Amino acid sequence: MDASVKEKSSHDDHSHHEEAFIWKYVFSIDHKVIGIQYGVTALLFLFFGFTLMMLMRWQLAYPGEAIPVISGLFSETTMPDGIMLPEFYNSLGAMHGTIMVFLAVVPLVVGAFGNYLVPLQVGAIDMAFPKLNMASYWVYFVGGIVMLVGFWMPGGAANSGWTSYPPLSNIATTGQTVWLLGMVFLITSSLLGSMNIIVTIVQLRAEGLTWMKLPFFTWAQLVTSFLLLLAFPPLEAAGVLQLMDRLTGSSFFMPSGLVVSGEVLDIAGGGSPLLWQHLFWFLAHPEVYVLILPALGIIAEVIANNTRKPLWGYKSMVYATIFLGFISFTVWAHHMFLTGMGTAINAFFQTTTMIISIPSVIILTALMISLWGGSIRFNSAMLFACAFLPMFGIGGLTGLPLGLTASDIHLHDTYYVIGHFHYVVAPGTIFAIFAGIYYWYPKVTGRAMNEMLGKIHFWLSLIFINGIFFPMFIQGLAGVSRRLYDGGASYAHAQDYLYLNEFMSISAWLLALAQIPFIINFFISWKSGQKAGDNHWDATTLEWSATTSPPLGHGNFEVVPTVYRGPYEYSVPGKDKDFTPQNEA
Amino acid sequence: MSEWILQYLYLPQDLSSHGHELDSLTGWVHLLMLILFVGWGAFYLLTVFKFNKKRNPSADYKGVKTHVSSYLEITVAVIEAVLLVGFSIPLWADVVDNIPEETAKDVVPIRIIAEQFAWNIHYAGPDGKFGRTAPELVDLSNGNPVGIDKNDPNAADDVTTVNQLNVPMNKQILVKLTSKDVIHSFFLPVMRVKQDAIPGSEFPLKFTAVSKGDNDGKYEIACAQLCGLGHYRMRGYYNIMTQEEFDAWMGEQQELLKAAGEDDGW
Amino acid sequence: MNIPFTTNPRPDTGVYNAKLGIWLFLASEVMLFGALFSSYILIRVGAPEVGENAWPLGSDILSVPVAFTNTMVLITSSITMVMAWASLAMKKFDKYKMFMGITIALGLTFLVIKGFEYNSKFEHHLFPSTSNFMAIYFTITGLHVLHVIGGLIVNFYLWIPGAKMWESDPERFTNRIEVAGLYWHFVDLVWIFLFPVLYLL
Amino acid sequence: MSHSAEEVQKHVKVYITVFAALMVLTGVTVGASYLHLGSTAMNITLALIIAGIKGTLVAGYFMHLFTEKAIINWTLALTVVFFIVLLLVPILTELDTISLI
Ligand code: HEA
Ligand code: HEA
Ligand code: CUA
Ligand SMILES: [Cu+2]
Repeated sequence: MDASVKEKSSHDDHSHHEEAFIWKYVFSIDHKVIGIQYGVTALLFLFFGFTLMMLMRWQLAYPGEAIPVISGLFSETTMPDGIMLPEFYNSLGAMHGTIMVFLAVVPLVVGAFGNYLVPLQVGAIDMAFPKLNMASYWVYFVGGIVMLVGFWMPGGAANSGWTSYPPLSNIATTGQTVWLLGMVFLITSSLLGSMNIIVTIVQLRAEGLTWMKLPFFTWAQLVTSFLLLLAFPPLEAAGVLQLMDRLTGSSFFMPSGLVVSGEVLDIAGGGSPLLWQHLFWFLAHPEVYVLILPALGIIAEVIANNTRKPLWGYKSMVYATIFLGFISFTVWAHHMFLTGMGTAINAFFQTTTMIISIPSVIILTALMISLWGGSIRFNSAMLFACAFLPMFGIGGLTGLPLGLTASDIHLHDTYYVIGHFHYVVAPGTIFAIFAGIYYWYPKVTGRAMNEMLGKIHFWLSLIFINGIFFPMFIQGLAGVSRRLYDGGASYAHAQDYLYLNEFMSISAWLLALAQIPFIINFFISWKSGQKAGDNHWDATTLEWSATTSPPLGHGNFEVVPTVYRGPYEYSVPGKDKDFTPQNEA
Repeated sequence: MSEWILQYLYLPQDLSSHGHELDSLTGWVHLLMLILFVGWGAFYLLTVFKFNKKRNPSADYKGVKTHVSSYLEITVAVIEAVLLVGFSIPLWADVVDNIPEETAKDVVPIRIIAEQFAWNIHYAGPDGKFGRTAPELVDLSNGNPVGIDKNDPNAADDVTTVNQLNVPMNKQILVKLTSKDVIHSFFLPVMRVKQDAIPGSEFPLKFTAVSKGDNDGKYEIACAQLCGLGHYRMRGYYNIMTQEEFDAWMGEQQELLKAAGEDDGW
Repeated sequence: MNIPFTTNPRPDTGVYNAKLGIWLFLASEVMLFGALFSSYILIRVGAPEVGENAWPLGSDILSVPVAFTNTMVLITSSITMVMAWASLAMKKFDKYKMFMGITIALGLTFLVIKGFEYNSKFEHHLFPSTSNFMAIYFTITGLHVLHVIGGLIVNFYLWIPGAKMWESDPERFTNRIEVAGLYWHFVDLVWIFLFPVLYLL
Repeated sequence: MSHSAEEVQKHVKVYITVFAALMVLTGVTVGASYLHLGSTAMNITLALIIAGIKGTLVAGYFMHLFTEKAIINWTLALTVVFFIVLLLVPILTELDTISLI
């Protein structure tokens, strides 16, 4: 219903007079402006999530020592005399995870890249429902603010992990309620956004742009949107149930006979703590593919462009992506292997988990083989894309021992898991995001970023990020649990590996310093970067070859393009240019 | 081969009867990962070296023409299938099936009730039967952390400890695991045991210690699931004893119980 | 430039944008209510056979006649909704006004009856904290009520202020009614399952 | 769907028939709940079958699914698959645990 009410296109009502600032830049319904809004907001959240993590890393490296210099910034209830309290550590962990996943990475890869690029790549003049698009951004924005408000609640922000397992989260402080409310907003925003992307791709494709001519990035966005559309609602339902538990005293997730601090809880009981886990992971496993698929899409575009040759195995990549999306709905309980599953269910979930690794291998292999025979230009975007491959490789491969229950027994909930998923999200997705920013910056701003600064940013980031995450595998194998306020200092079996904590923390702070060239580059180039032409990278997809840089305010294209060929016609034998745009007759 | 790679994997010592098999799976998987990573890595490095713009000014439209990669993918799938069907599924079945009877010979039943932030351990005592417990009866100040109904005849010889798990060597230990409040996870690194303790359900768990290891039997119980602000210090002690040591300790506990019983007459 | 296929279907897919949009939205709604039904089943299967936590029979606690009436009301509002769309398709705007008016009235009736029902539960001290049955009852029906309210707001908009579009762009207005109708029928459809599951079993 | 006036006229007849069927089936649901079919499971099954028929009527006729375009039916088919996964697996999990109680 809202779809039809809000869809009304604005271009006709506004095209003849100057738009007021507020309509043009704040409540804009132009997908490009919304994309930029998403991008900037999410980068700020990324920065914030990073900051939270740096505080945690202080505590992990030097447990119980007062934090220098900035200790005055914190209140008595979080860091008295600069010494972090366990409650605050837990809040930081939960909020770091939540912010990174739901407020930084998803909004970046779907909200920013998806919003900005999908209509351009399919040759559409805007999203199918521009007003819904605006609503999606603002709902996200409100959700973000609500999440942050949690830090000022009595008892601090949510502190039961980003997974919020009840009963712990049910009896947690008010911050948890705020977290749940925030999640409801974020989920709604994602739903609106994903509907919009699907309809745009299905309905607004330019003439001649058949399915197998879509850029891989657009394919990735399409599958991702389906994941968001169908996996998010169960978490919304779970959120509603937990809100009921917390606000009305129901006991969906509370079994009978709970004794907290020696007192029997006065509740009806009869609920199931595992119900939450099922609903949460029903979302959260597809969610991890939401984090990685668009990233793979970005990488594919950058690689095709900079190797100057078509992607190898484009079709099998597309089929693998669809299959991956499909099967990602059937693996969720691999996060719950140790919750008391029987053999049958267990065998089922570890089998699907092994199956799901195959399409990932196919995609990765195709990308790697695409490099062979290329004429590779190593610009900043390509460097990040190239590093992505082995980094995602490490992250993905370490998923295998976690996916086999017998080896997961020892590794579950240790730093091995933390290492596994950070390799896929940080040097994986975050690197892909960097690649995407360097690559599309000229399109968005009309200016290119500085290559020198970009390369410094790349090499330093690559070194330090491995310095943070590789030692985690060692700690994890040694049996150091995750989410430990003291980083394992009180456990005998962790003693031999504690020295790594300091090493990882220092790497993390150096990684922060390594971002300075990027931040400078990002802002300086906006106004004074080298001017870029419409097709700065000699690319073939529509966003480069049929639009201006930056794209026109209204309607994106001077002439709505018609598509004649596949997305990656580089170095076609017999042509004098080494690229043949999709819209070239 | 799997032994070879295990040397480099930093796993803690394994003192259990079943851990060896789990570890060898871990070893095999890591071996597979290593081979894949090194193989692909070599190809990758070669490619980025060989095909940069200087060395190869014009790209090849077709690129790789063979289908070797498909065979490779199939091989990966087959190896994964072998690890899955040959190792992981049967190993897991071995872990969760054939849970022994509480009363069976050579089985030591122990109830473990996790709470924020301690491990309450409840031994059945010489009669091998647990007394009735109920949440209302939990009384921390009176030394009854698990809520044993002291009027139940089976309860008379029940021993409870907090954060101290003593087990005899070479006997099958049957742990019945639950929690009073939130979800915890019972983790014995040297035993290769980990199981979530979920309030409202009781899960069986079996293991056998076969050696005292390098640390003379003294190890730790870790909590592996975030359970609140004290999660990081929810540590218990785990003591592997010989049968004689265990019997002696149990005897001592029975004496103490009798003495206490004479004092307040329950 | 206007966004294409807002009114006429795209030839190769055969649908206009909003129709695909609403169906995607409904697909996500299916998963939302599906998750709640799934929770209901899990909790019910896990409930003990006897004792104070045993699962009650819905009809012992809830009023079947009231819910029966409400089911009839909602089903009737579904047919009037589809008639409203059919009237527009036959270019009979007056009839559209009438049918849409009835639909809204029936929707409101549903809410009023539901209000009385909730109220009588509260008077008998039945709250979500009373038992898991009451909790799931309040959660699912509450969410359903929110959906009804949302639908009513849209329908009302299309009944009075939004109906101006009939003059300027009748085709598109008819589409809007179709889309609003799809949503409204879905809300009805959810209720069709809620009624036996909560009240009768 | 093209909706010429005559066609819609025909549809209206169908709508009214469907409406009548829905009303009757609602009555049947209530009636059936008073039957004792031996076990709760049987009663639940019967009630869900009737609700299923009613749902199909609403979706098929009021929401035009019977004559809808392939793309929409495919989307829904996909949703239904995931919906079934969502419904089944928590139940299976409940049945296949190693729990003692
Ligand atoms: C982007 C995110 C992302 C991705 C892509 C993945 C991918 C995979 N994940 Fe991961 N996972 C997470 C994010 C992700 N995961 C998160 C966030 C958690 C923890 C949540 C929490 O508890 O808080 C988690 C936890 C997690 C667990 C639970 C562990 C536990 O708690 O005990 C498991 C278990 O099965 C698992 C398995 C897998 C598997 C099998 C894959 C597979 O899809 C991987 C397939 C990929 C490959 C097999 C690599 C193939 C490539 C090569 C071989 C090429 C090599 C290349 C070169 C050398 C150039 N993951
Ligand atoms: C997408 C998800 C994501 C990302 C990207 C990250 C990134 C990082 N994470 Fe995080 N993490 C999680 C998701 C993520 N994490 C989750 C889900 C958990 C589990 C929480 C829980 O237990 O509940 C977790 C937990 C977690 C822990 C474990 C805590 C514990 O168990 O006690 C640690 C410890 O070191 C950690 C560290 C890091 C580090 C060093 C990074 C670094 O890689 C960060 C790198 C970041 C950058 C390089 C950003 C640079 C960008 C900018 C500076 C922006 C510039 C701005 C403009 C231009 C405007 N994370
Ligand atoms: Cu108990 Cu963590
Ligand atoms: Cu997963």
